[in-house]
Amino acid sequence: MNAHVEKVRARGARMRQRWQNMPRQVRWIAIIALLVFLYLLPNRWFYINLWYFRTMESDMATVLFETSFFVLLAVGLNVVVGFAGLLDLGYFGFFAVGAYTVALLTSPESRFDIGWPWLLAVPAAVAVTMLSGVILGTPTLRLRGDYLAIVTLGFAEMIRLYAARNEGIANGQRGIPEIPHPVPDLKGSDGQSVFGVVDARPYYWLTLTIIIFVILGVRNLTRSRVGRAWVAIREDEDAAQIMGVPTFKYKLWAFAIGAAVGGLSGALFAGKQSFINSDSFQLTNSILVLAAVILGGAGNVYGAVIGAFITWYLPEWVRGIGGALGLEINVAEYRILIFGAVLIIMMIFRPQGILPSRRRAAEFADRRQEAAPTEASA
Amino acid sequence: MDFDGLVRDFPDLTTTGLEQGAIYALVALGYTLVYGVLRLINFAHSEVFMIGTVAALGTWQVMGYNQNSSVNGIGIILLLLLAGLAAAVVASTLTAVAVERVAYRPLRRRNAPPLAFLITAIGASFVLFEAVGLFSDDLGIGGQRTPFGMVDVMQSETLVSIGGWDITNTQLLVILSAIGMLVALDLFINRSRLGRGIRAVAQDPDTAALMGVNKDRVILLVFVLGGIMAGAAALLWNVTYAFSRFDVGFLIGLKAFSAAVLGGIGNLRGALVGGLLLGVVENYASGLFGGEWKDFTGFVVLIVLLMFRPTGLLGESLGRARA
Amino acid sequence: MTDTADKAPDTTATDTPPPQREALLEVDHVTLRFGGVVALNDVNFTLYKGEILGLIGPNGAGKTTCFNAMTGVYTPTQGEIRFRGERVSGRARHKITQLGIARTFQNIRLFPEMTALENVMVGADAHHKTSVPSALFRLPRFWKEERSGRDRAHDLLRFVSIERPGELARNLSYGEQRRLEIARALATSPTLLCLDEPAAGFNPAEKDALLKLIRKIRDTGVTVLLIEHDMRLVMGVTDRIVVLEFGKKIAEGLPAEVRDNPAVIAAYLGVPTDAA
Amino acid sequence: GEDDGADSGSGSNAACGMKIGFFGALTGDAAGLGIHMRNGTKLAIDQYNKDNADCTAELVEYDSQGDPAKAPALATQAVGDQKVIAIIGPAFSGESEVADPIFQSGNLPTISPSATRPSLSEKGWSVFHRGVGNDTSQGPAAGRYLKNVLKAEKVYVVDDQSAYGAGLADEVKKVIGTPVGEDKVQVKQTNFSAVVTKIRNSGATALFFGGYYTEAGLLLKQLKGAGWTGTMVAGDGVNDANFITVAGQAVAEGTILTCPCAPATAAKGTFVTDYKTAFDNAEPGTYADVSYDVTKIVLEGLKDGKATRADMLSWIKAYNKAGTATGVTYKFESNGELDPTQVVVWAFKVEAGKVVPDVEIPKA
Amino acid sequence: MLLEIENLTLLYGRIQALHGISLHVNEGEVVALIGANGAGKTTTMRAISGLRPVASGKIIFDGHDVTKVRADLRVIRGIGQAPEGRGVFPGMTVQENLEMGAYSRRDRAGIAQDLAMVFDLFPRLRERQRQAGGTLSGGEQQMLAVGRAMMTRPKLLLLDEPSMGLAPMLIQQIFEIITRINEQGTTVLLVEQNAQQALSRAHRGYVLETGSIVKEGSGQELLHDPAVKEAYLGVA
Ligand SMILES: Nc1ncnc2c1ncn2[C@@H]1O[C@H](COP(=O)(O)OP(=O)(O)OP(=O)(O)O)[C@@H](O)[C@H]1O
Ligand SMILES: Nc1ncnc2c1ncn2[C@@H]1O[C@H](COP(=O)(O)OP(=O)(O)OP(=O)(O)O)[C@@H](O)[C@H]1O
Ligand SMILES: [Mg+2]
Ligand SMILES: [Mg+2]
Repeated sequence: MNAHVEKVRARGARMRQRWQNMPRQVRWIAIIALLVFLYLLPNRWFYINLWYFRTMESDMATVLFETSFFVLLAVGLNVVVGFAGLLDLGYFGFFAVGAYTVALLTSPESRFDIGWPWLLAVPAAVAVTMLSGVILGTPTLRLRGDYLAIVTLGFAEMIRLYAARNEGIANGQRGIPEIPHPVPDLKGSDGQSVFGVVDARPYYWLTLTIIIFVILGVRNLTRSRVGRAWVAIREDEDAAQIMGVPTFKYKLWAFAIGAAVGGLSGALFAGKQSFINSDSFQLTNSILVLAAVILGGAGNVYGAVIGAFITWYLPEWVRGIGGALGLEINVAEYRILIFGAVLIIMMIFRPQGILPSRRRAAEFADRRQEAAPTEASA
Repeated sequence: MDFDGLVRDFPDLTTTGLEQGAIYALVALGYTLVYGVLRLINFAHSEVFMIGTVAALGTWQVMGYNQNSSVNGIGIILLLLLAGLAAAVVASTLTAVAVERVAYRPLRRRNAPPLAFLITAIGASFVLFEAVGLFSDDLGIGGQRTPFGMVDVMQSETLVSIGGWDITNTQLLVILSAIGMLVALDLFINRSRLGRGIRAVAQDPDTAALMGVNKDRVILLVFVLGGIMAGAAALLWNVTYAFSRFDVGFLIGLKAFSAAVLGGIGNLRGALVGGLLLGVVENYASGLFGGEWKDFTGFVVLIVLLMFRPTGLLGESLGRARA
Repeated sequence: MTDTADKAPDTTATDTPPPQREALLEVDHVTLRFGGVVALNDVNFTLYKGEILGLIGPNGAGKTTCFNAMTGVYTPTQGEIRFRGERVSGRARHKITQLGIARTFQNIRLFPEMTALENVMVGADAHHKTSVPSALFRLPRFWKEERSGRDRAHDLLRFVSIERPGELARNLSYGEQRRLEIARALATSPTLLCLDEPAAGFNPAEKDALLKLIRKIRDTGVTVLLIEHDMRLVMGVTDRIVVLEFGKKIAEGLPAEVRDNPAVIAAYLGVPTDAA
Repeated sequence: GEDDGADSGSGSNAACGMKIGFFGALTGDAAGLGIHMRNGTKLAIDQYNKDNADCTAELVEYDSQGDPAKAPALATQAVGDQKVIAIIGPAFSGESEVADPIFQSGNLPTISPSATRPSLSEKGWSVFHRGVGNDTSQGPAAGRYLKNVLKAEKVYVVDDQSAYGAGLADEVKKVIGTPVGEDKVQVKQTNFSAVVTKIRNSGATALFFGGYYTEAGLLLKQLKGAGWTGTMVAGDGVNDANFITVAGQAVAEGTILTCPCAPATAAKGTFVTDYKTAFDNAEPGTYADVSYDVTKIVLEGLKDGKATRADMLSWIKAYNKAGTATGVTYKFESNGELDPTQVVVWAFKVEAGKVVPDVEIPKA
Repeated sequence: MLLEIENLTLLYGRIQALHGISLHVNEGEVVALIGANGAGKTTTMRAISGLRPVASGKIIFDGHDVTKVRADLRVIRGIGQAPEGRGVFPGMTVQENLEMGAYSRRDRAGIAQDLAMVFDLFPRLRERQRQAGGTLSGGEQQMLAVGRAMMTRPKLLLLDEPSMGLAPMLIQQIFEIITRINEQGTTVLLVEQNAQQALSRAHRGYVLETGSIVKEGSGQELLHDPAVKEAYLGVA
């Protein structure tokens, strides 16, 4: 019954093997080429040539920025769900906390009205979200599996419901306007602020850079004692405990790290958007992030990135594809339907996600190296 | 906070809360059954319910009854109730089975990890409610993405009134049906051979196969049972609110899922207790703090309760315990 | 951690403990009930440093339960368990491990999706200090501990003769999984290693290998508590034996004494001196 | 093929091949409102194209799903497309907050048929216009209706916590003084039993509801079901055929719906019948008529040869004519608000399943 | 021949666990399968009961090719198994667990009779009738697993290490029980580490080594085979 999954894994392993067999220089060149591509992508002169790939009915650079903060979210959630195995259905709640913290600290319209610059508010937002992760996690991380799922979902809903109150500090649907953009003093050659209203490219580049650093950090963590502890907890929490893993502490860390990344993403969003209200934090978004992580392959950072890209970019792309292909029907109207179907089909064909967890595939490689000489065990 | 109001409205808040809770409970049973056996949150179950409401509505429309009709005579009421029930149950069951076939079975065949099921379920949910939202006008049940009104099958009338506690006919119908269905289901699961098969698959699917249990059939059965309960809930919903919409499943699904967890997911009786409790708690919270705190309080109660009873009020039962 | 006041253990039984030996673990009149079932009934014995103590008894006698109480899974209803003079119950389980008690499980509890090597490294991590920041920024401590942990894990795998460190634990056969459990437990650098039926599923040849392994473990200075039904193994390796029946201690003493104890024969062994 | 002819004009000096954007929710939760507005705009453009087959205008839809987070990409896209000469929308205030700065920077004129948050006109956006009075015109009028026409002593006030609904409710409360009770509900809520109990037991004879039609319909139905006999008064968010669909004729009967618009009498055009013909016999929903009228402002500009955004902007600013569907005279103040003297608020009444004009609510 | 296996190969992903094994079990026999850890004994059992799909080869049971038949249908045809790791339903009581064994049977009287028989064989189980399976001790669970397999009334009973975790006295008993059920007409295929006991009670035996059968013969032959003695019986 395992056969299919193993086949998929084996295929992934083979691809990875081929990748690893390439000379180091080639690999570096490939990585650099990819990064260059990603940095060039939001330029009109560049993407205009990517005919079928670009979005037709919404601004490519803005969509890329939105995709990038979503990718960042997926990378953060992947720590919680993919590595530590804590099912978090309310991850967007942390995003909301991050965004609102920035809004409250910076906007002249907020009830605090202290008018911090965006840059100063970001670390504060990250700290506040991390703290909220700890506050939520401390009483609830003792819960197992799906109970945690409903608690996190409840948490996100509570934040949204509170934010929706007109009397609350979040101002309800009226929202908080006039959130400053990042570094308004940074002027381009035309004397305009680099981080302006229309041009989304700087925001995209900023987020992309942050994503790269976050990914490096997450990689470091997962290939360490911390990452092993997470996986052990995911596999068998009792046994992990008895093997000396302070499970609660590591779960809390996973939660806090995930929360911090979510808050960071929220802060970036608020800085670009310059207005937030309770409408932007619907529960569906939490579910979409989760879908992104699993679609990409839980436990694999790059999987999360690809999953998030598909989850956010695909519907925006589908919006314009009808017109581009000259179809009669209005594809945009069907895009959620199409997206739902795509989710089902993708999971059926790649149940492990698009890029299954790297760790498992690496073990496959290990086994191949060691299986041959010493097959006869015991 | 409005203590006087709460005291004044207490009887009504209780009965209407129980009525709402009974519907939560029936939908919650579907979550609990599937969870108990497959250890999966069936996200598409909310849509199973929604399709039921739409099917009953459609049937009534075909029979010539819409939101502007009035229904007179016990015979007609019974006829409408039965027709609606049949339609809702059939539609919900078919939907549940279709979800199992399309979104779950292929993954099971491939032995996919549990999280993958979550995603196909979410996908199925998107497809279902979007399809109803987009094509409701073609189906003749209402405008595109608009709310659907429908005939008020049972005018609510006060049946019993004891010292300020009024109980209406619809309330009685809803609450009694929910309890009745639960009792029947509970007996089925615990007493019948098939029920034992369900529990066996829930605890150890491989060994269950070694006992001669057909796993696929058991899983199908679970979805069918969930569908029937959701269909019944859909009918009761229609009778109570005479309203539906393509996205009506979302909120009730969320509530029902919370109710299932509140009572102890995987535990049938827990679903009933959780549903009823959630229903009244929400009402009391609205009465005490105001309507904007209704859902908020529901979640607070859920979280606090889980902190003290980590597996819900009644704990898990279909599920496996570890030695 | 050091108040190993050499108080003479209250010996109720017939044995003659070498008085100069240091008590490592004291099971002090422990009773444990599950509802109506009395799984442990006023059980009282002491484990001395450096010895191999056998814990035997019929099925359902309370052996595993006794282990669970020692490792903090259950809290005794009455009485207490002391490790180097310190109370065990009530502590967090990972603290108990860090204190120096390690165990294997009767029903194997590995991390199935981790490799054999990683399973052992998790055990080795019990005494590591790499924090989240030092892992995040790859500080020197990270490198040092990572390397030493890996080496240690490889050594241990070799020690228990598992030749495929990169194999997923769930893909190992039953016997390999059992040995992996031992390696993982050893990786936590325990002073006391508790083995719950480690030979279950082994053939006699493999049991012989296990016997040697247990001796080797003891020789590295680890005290061993062994639950086992295989008499040849128990008689061959233990220094002393405690026998439980229906949650009660019915005998304690040297292997030869226990083997010939009529109560033990009646309750457990069936035939006298059945060796295989 | 629409690219050629922007300036060829084909005889007259009309601007050809330009695009008019509709910005609002066409999918998602809020689509029920958005689709009708889009339809109003579409009707206007289709009619225009029929009359000017050789020099047409194109409708571009920007489906924001009503979510401010989705707005920037769409707004930026619109700004980048020079053919887009004006935007009908954004439909909601939240998305306006995000999209309008982008339209402003592209100097792309907008006329919103429905975003009623008062502060939108105070942000210094020269491109901003709205074709309806803001919350401060309708709310007080509804309050005056309750107080002076209905003469209700005991009024209960409920809102749905949306910016729109809460805004109206606040204005109403300013006029009527302390209500006998107040409560809040949530958008998408279906079970109103708690608030129903409260209203019934408060002895209120009138209810003001600030919010949209679905919740209004359900709330009223459950209220009447519980034996309440008072009158519900609500704003233009409820003034929609779907309200009666949800509540049912019998329940909806007698409900008062205010609207900052005048009754569409036959003399003012054939909007309702045209709409029904065009869209499968659907009743025009809330703001469909406003969308239709404000789209016509832009279309008339095109007809007049306004081929650049700047020209179109000055055309809109200078406009002064009554709309054929709403009867409102569209004349904008410099901040984009509809000239207050032009804002009339009427009370409509539900009678026999139809929304019929009741009285114009006096200004003071 | 009740069971015949021809050239069976089985893969776990890329690992080949069985390299074309062939064996047979005649009606009325007790056949023992012995081999070291990881030799593939359990894998063979799983293939026979249908829990793992095979890569190639044939399984013929009672004259029918069952290679592609679902596991639960094989039970109905008469293959019963007490699996490795016991597979007790943790949330069911002892009694319910035993009743699960009779899931595909309809003869109420026979079921009641067998239940009584199992309780007689394992009095401990009768004592614990109402205890949840998951809270039994290891040995108690083993008794339950064997008893439950007997409740299926199989033609062919597959026992995967039935003596594992049992106290010495019970080991003796369980082998006696195996002989007894065999005498009552049940054919038994037995995987055992306790090769001494297994071979001395089996009519025939096979020795499995890294996925291949390396030896077969009567129980006594194998028992006295020096290579077998050295590898599996332990040098006493
Ligand atoms: N959680 C529990 N609830 C109820 N009874 C329990 C529980 N855990 C163990 N028991 C009972 O306590 C007794 C002792 O069990 P334990 O597992 O300690 O036995 P054991 O000596 O390890 O036996 P074995 O050799 O069969 O493994 C058994 O009768 C068992 O059924
Ligand atoms: N699910 C699995 N996936 C991959 N490999 C497996 C799996 N199960 C078993 N194996 C491998 O197949 C081989 C045979 O295993 P099997 O469990 O059949 O051995 P066994 O003879 O029963 O051993 P033991 O006496 O230890 O139970 C072993 O090398 C094992 O590692
Ligand atoms: Mg035990
Ligand atoms: Mg085996």
